[in-house]
Amino acid sequence: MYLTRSSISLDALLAEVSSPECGGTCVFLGTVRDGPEEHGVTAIEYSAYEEMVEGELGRIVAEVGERWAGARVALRHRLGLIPVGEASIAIVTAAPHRAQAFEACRYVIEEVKRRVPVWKKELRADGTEVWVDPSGRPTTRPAHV
Amino acid sequence: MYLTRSSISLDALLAEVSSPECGGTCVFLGTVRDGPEEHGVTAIEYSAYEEMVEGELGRIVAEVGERWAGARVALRHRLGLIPVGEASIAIVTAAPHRAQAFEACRYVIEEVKRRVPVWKKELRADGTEVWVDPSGRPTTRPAHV
Amino acid sequence: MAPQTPSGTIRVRFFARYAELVGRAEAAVAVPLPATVGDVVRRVRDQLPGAHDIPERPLTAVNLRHVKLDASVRDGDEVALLPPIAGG
Amino acid sequence: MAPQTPSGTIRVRFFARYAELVGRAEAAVAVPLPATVGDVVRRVRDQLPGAHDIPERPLTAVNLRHVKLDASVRDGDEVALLPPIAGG
Repeated sequence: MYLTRSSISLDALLAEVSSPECGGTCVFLGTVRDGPEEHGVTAIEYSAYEEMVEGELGRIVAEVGERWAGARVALRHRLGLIPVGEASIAIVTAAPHRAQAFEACRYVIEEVKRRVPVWKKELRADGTEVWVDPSGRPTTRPAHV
Repeated sequence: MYLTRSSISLDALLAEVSSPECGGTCVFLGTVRDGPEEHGVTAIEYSAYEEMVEGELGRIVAEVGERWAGARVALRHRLGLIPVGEASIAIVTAAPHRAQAFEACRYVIEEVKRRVPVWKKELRADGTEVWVDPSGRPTTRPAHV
Repeated sequence: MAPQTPSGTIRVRFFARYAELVGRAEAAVAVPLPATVGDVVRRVRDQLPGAHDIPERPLTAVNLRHVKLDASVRDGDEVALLPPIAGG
Repeated sequence: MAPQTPSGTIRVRFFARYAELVGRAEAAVAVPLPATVGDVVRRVRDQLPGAHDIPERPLTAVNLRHVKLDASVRDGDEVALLPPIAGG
């Protein structure tokens, strides 16, 4: 079960991958942002094709095991309403050496962004709601091909 | 103060870099390892040229700020006797976007390994103590040039 | 007499903005077989109110895996129309 | 009469394995000036018991910064002899 509707516990994920043979651990946390590129975002509503997310994340985790021998992975993706500053995703990779841990962690987040069917709608301080497209730009109108 | 002789609190470091403008956070944890390349390591004794460590880490942190605009860094290096499985170093970087966070985190650990005067002595289950050289191989004899 | 064309029923699922456009999360769509995912998308866009604003070539999945539009579908398959992915 | 050569006193610090070799953490070393870090290292290796097992060209720092052996030293400087770095 990679999906949750609660706050993500990083400590629990770290414990999942901990091993005396792993000297390097890398973490990626994606958090809801309200920066200059946003426009008064107060929270993001995350939704997903949940059954497919579980399958796709399982395949990504298996790929890490094939590409980086000895690497261990734990991750959670949060759904529902997530306030600014809280994590929507946490990925933890541990490996005998640091290069493997970094590469595996980066691989997981890049594949998540590419393949895992999750969507987000920005809730803004002015009351508007906007679907976010992968480049980070909002799409208020249908994107005709 | 980047050096500590106590367990490193990852939560405290995460809080140091947390910002609504940062959507990506990357963590590296280096932990004491007892893997197949080691020989029954029970702990590692870390020592340092402490005044120089503080200066060198401060310079590395400043370099991150110059190379990745908007990136934030927090880190601790632990000294003293550290048991297998516990962290000797924790680095947290946060940035508006994930690529910056990953690159900054990797930069810090690589520079630490290259420039920061810290040494470690492996304590083994058989009672022997061995200085570790940077390639990870023990040096029991002086390394004549 | 020509043999009757076999027909399949596809469960089509909509997510995020596409679900808002059609005002529903799923639909049962009948297609003559053999058929591709592209055929299913065309039926959906032609027949379902609001669905014409879904792109002609959306991301699609069959039975929980990403596929291209030329992938074939069988009776009982689940086809999902996926807006641009924005997770993580 | 030739002018007397000025002399400087350098605080030399030893760490980790090097400190074990010389059995101490620091020493005061007098060198004729001008002098380089390499001159200080040579004095240390020649004069201090156990120091000959320190490499001829160790990593060195002056006043808390990495330097090469041709860096100059001044009276009162702190020169550190650093075994191969193994932190992180």
